[in-house]
Amino acid sequence: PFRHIDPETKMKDCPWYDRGFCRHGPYCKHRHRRRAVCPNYLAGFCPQGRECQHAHPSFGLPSFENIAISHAKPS
Amino acid sequence: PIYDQDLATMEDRPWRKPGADITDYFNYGFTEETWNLYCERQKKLRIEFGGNQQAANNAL
Amino acid sequence: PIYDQDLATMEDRPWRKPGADITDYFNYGFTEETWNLYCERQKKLRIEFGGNQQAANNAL
Ligand SMILES: [Zn+2]
Ligand SMILES: [Zn+2]
Repeated sequence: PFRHIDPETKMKDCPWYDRGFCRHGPYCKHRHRRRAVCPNYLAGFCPQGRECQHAHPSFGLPSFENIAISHAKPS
Repeated sequence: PIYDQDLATMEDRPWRKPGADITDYFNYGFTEETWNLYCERQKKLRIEFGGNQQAANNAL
Repeated sequence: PIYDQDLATMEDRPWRKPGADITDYFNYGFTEETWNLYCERQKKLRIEFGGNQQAANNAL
């Protein structure tokens, strides 16, 4: 079956929201994807790394460079 | 103090308004308060264990 | 809790592999060494706080 491609799915995830907070809220041009944070990573360390099913938010401020990198990473 | 620069520079707090959805602004179940605590912890631990003030500042 | 996991006993330490990004595994700028130091301190604090991890975290 064909899946309807919502234009929203073409949008990039918001790097600020992925970090935890985005000042633009519902008016942001990027997609705000709600995720559950990994409790281990929040404590400081998770042995699962990228394989973890929960989010490991990066705290570095988004720059043009790491927006491009995070966009290239499979999520 | 407010530890997140972005939050600190905001004059109004639109997520506090009636009808606003806080999850439009904060991910991972954060609230204004827990987000601030989290940012504070990021800063403290990076300074203490990184031992490198400049690197810690750059990360914030 | 994760503080009790001894990294030295882990057979596979994928963050050491070439091309691995340590920040995928360690938050707050930790490295294997600083994380071990931090865990030691957490364990001591937890004893002081009668096993209350939250209180131990808040003390930092
Ligand atoms: Zn956004
Ligand atoms: Zn995890």
